[in-house]
Amino acid sequence: MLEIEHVSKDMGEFVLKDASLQVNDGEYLVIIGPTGAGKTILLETLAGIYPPDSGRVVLDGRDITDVPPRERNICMVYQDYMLFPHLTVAENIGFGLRNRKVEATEIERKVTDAARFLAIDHLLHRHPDTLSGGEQQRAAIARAIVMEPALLLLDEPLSALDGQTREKLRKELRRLHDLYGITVIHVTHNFEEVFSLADRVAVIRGGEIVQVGEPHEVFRKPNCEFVANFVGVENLFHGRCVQKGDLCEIDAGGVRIVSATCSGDGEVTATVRPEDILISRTPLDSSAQNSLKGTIVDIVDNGMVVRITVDAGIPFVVVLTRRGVVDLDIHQDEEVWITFKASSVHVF
Amino acid sequence: MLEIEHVSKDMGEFVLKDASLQVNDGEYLVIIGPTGAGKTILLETLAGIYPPDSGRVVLDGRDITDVPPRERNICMVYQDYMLFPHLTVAENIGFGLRNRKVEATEIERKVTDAARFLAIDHLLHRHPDTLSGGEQQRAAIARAIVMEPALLLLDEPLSALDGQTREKLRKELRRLHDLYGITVIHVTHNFEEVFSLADRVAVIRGGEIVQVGEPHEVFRKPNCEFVANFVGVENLFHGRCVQKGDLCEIDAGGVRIVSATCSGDGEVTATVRPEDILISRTPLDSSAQNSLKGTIVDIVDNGMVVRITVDAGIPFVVVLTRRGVVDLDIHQDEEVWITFKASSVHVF
Amino acid sequence: APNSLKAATVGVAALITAFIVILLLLVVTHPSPAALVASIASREIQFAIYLSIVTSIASTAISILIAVPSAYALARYDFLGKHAVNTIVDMPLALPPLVAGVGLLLFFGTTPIGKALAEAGLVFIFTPLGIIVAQVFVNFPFMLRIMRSTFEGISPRYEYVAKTLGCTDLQALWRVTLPMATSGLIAGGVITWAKGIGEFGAALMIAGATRMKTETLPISLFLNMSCGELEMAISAATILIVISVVSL
Amino acid sequence: APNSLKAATVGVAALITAFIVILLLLVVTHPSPAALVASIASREIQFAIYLSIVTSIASTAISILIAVPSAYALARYDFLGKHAVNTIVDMPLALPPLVAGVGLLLFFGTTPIGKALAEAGLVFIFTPLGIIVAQVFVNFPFMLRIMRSTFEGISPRYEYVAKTLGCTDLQALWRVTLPMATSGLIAGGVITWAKGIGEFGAALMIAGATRMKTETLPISLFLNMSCGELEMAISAATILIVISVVSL
Repeated sequence: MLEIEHVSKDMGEFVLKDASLQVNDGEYLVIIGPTGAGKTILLETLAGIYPPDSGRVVLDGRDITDVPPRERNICMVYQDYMLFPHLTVAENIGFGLRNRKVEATEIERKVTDAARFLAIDHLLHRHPDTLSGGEQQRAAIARAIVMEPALLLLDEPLSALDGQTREKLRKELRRLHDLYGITVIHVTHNFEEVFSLADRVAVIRGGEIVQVGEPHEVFRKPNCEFVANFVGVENLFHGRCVQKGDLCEIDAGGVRIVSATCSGDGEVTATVRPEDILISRTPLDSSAQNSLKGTIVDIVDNGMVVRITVDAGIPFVVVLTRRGVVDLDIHQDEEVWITFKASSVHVF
Repeated sequence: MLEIEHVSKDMGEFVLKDASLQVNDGEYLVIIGPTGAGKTILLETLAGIYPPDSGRVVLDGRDITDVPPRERNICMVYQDYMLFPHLTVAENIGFGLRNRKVEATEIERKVTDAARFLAIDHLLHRHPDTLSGGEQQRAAIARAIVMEPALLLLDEPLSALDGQTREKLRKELRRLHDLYGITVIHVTHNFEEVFSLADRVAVIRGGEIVQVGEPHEVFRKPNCEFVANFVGVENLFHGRCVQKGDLCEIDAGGVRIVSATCSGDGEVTATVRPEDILISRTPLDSSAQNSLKGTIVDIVDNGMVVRITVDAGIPFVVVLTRRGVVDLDIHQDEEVWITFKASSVHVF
Repeated sequence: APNSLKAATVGVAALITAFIVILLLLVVTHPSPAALVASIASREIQFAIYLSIVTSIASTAISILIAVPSAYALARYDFLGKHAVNTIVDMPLALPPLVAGVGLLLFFGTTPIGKALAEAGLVFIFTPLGIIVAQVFVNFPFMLRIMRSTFEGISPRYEYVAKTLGCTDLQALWRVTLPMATSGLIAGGVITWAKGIGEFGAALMIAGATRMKTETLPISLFLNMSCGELEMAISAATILIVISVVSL
Repeated sequence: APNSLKAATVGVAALITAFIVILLLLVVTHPSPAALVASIASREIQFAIYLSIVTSIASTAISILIAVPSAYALARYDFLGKHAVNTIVDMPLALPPLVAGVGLLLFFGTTPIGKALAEAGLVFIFTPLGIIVAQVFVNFPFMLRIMRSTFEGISPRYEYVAKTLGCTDLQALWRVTLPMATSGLIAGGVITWAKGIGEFGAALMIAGATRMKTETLPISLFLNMSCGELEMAISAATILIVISVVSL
C-alpha cells in the first residue's frame, strides 16, 4: 500500500499543497485535473525525483521519503515516451534489469516476454526514432513492467497518441493491470480513461487533492463546485451493454438505452447530450430508438435556454428553448415522453 | 476591372498554376481553399511582390505584370497585421501618404478620418505592440484604405482574431466595402466569411482556381468532387430572417425554419446537421420548433448509417441508423414528417 | 548523498569562475594606483588609447558597411553560390589572426591591387591603415552573423507592405527593416568594436609593432612586455579588461 | 531596375567572399610546392607541428573535463550566483588573448599557488605546459557554450526515467545524457581543438616564443616572420589554413 501523507512541494510554476492519498495494492488509481494542477509534480515526487518540502511517502510500510529513486522500485512512463534514443528497443527495455546486474540470458527472456505481451517483439532490434508513437509508448511501458515495480506511474501515457492507437493501448493497460495485479497511478485529463480504467479516481487542483472516490461517486456526487464544473458531464449512465444486431442495449439501472456506437458486451458508461433529447406529451412514432416516459422533477430557466430534469427511472437533463417550454406548456411534476436517437448515445 | 490571365508562379513550397480570374470594379471576391493552396502567393503576385513565371495581370486596362508594387495602387492587409513596430499608429496609417509626398495637414486629416471610421482614433499616438489584435488589424486596414487603392487584398484578415472581435470586424469590412465601393479580394478558409461578405467566391486548390461563382451557386452546385468535399456542408439554406421574440424565423424558399441562435433581421444562411433531424410518419407533438412534411426522394445505405433525402419544399438530408429505417419501415417516395429543434439551426 | 553530482559539477563551475576572477583581479591590482595613473598619463599610453579608439571606431564603421548589405543579401535573397558565400564569410572567425595578417600582408604587399593602392597613397603595410584593415577582416563576421540572424527574424512581409505603400526596395529596407533591426545593429557594433580594440595577431603581421606609430593598446602591451616595462604593459592590460567587462 | 537592391547587396557579399578566398589562395600559393615540402620536412616545422598537435589535444581534453561538468551544472541546477557564473565563464571570449596571457603569467609567476606548483615540478612559464594552460583558458568557453545548449536541449526526464530504473545521478548522466550529447561533444571538441591550434597571443605571453622549445605553428609563423624567413613562415600559415578549412 502507498500512503502519501501531507506532501507539499513548491517548484515555482507548479506546486503540491498538503496532498494526502492512499493507494491500495493492485489498485488502478486515475488522477484527473486541469493543466498545471500539479499532476506531474505529484508523480515525480512519488518517484523520488525531488524531495518534498514537507510530508511523508510510505510504501508498503517503509518510509521512502528520502530514499533515492533507484531504491524505490517505482517506475514511471511519460506522455512523450522518453525512450533512450541511442539504445535499441531491446536495450531500452532491459536497461533497468542491467542496472540490477541480472544475468544476460535472464534479461533477454524477460525483455522478450514483455515485448511479446505488448506486441512489439518484432521491433526489438530497432531504434526508438523509427517507431510509431504507439509502438514507442508500448516500449516505454515494457521498460517499466520488466522491473516488476511495486508502483507504476503513468503520466498522461495516451495523450500523445491518435484516437485509434489510444483506444487500443487503453485496453492493453487494463489487460496489463488485470493480469499482473500491478498497482498503478495514472494521470490524465481524459474522462474516458477514468471510466474505462480507474478503480478509484482522484481530482487534483492547484496542487491540492480535492476529491477521491469511485468514478461514479465522483462524477455523480462532486463534493465542491470545482469538481462539479470540471467533471461537468450530464446524462451520464452506467450499465451492462449487450450487442443486438447493429445496435447495443444498455441496461442502466433498469432503464433500457439503445446505442448505435458501442462495440462489444460488458460494463460501459454512456452519455447523451441534453440538446439531443426531445420532450413530448405523447410517445413519438419516430425513427428515434429511445423513447422513455418520465416525470419532470425540475425546471431551471437559464436565460437563453431552459434546463428540464426528467426522472424516467434514472434522471435525464434536457435543454429546451424558452419558446419550446411555452409551446409545449409543460410544468413541474407532469408526465412527459423523452426521445433521443441511438446515434446520440455516446458510449465509452 | 482586374483581369488575371493564365498566371503561373512556382515558389517551391507554394505554386500558382495557370490561374485566370476576373474581378469587377467594386466587387467583393472571397477566395477559399485549404492550407497551402496558393492563396497568399496569388495575392502577393497581384501586389507585384514577385513577377509571375508566365501570364498577365491587367488592372483597369493597363498591363501591370511588370510594374513595381509601389506604382500599382494595390494595398495588402495580412493576417498578422504587419504594422511597423517602430512607428505610432498614426505614422503607420500615414506611411503611404508620406511616400506620395502628400501635404502634412492633408495626411493628418485623412489619417484621422480613416481612424475614426474604424473606431481607433483614440489610439493614434500609441505604438502597435500596445494594441489588441483587433485594434492592430483595424490600424492595418486603415493604413491600406487611406491610399484609396484600386484593389484591396486581404490575406485571412480575421483569422488571428477571437470570435467576437472577428464578428465585429467582419461587419466593419462589409460596411467599408459598401461605403467606399472599394474592390476587394479576400482570402480565407472560413465559410462564414464567404456568406457574409462575398459577392462572388473562388475556390483554389494546389495553385489552380477550380470554381468561381456566387456563394450559393458554388456551395449548392460544386463543379467537382474536391469542391463538394471541401465546402461539404449539408442542409444549407439561404433566406430572409425575421426576429420574433426569442427566436428567429427564416424564410428559405417558402419553407419556414425557426432558429434559436440568430441575431437581427436580414439575409442569412443557416445549416442543420443531418443527425439532428428526426423522421416520423405522423407530425410529432414535441418541443421541437421545426416540423415539416416532405417526400423521401433518396435513401442511401452507407453501412453504419443511412442517409435519407426528404424534399419538404427544399431538400433535407437526414441520417438514421439502419435499425431506425427498418423500425419505421420507410421507403422511397413515401410521405414523412421531419422534426428538428430551433437550437439545432446554425445561422451565419 | 543525493546531491553529490550537483555538488561536484557546481564545484567545477565555481572553481573555473573563481580562477577567471582571480586572474582579472591579479592584472588589475598588480600596479599600484599611483603607477597606474602615471602610466595612463604617459605620452605612450595616451597615444595607444587614441590609436586604439580611432582604429576600432573606423573598423567598426567599415564592418557595418560591409556586413549589413551582405547579411541582408544572405537573409533575403537566393542566389547562385549562396551556401559557399555563407560558409566563407564566417571563415575569418576560424582562421588564426596571424594567418589572416599574413594574407593581408601578401595582398597589399605583393599583388597589383595592393601596389596600385600604395601608389595612390593608401599604404597599409606598417601603418595605422593596416591596423584598421586587420580589425575589419578579422571582426566583420561578428557583425555579419548578428545582422544575418536579425534580418532573418524580421518577416519580409513588412517590406512587402511598405512597397505596396509606395516604397522602393531600398526605401523599404531603410525606412522599415533597418529601424526594426536597431537592437541587432547595436549588439553587433559593440562586439565588433570590443573585438577590434583587442585585436593583436593580424595587426601585428600587417602593421608591425612600432612604438608611437602603430602602437594600439594590445601592441603596447606586447612591446612593453617584451622590454620588461611591466607597469606600462599591465596598465594597457587593465584598460583592455575594463573595456571587455563594460562591453559584455 | 526592380533587382538593383539585390544586385548591390549580393555584390557586396560576393566581393567580400572573393577577397577572403584570394587572401587564402595568396598564402597557400606563395611558396613553390618544392619550397613548401622542404619547409614542412624541416626539423623546425616538424617540431612545431608536433608541439601544436600535442598541446592542442591536451588542451581540448582538459577543456572537456572542465567544460562538461560546468555546462551540466549550468543547464540542470539552480544555485546561488548562477547568473554571475554564466556571465563570467564566457568572459575569456571577450578578453583579448594577450591580456589573458598576462593574467596567467601573473598567476603562475607571482602567486603562492603558482610558486607551489613550480616547486612541485609543474613549471608553466616559458614551457609547453604554459601553452596548454593558455589554450585551455582562452578556448574552453567554446566547449562550455556548446555543451550548455546541448544539455539544455535534452529533457531531464530521460535522467528521471534512468534513475527510477536503478541509476545513480552520475550513472544517469554517463549512460543516458552524455551518449545523447555526443554530437555536441564532437562539435565542441573540433572547435576547441582548431582554436587551440591557432592560439597565439595568450601562449606568447606565458610561454614566450622560444625556437624549438615553445614553438607551435603560430609561434613559428611569428618567429620566422620576425627574422624574414618568409618560406618557413608561410609554410606554417599554410598548414594552419588547411586545419581551419578542414575543421569548419
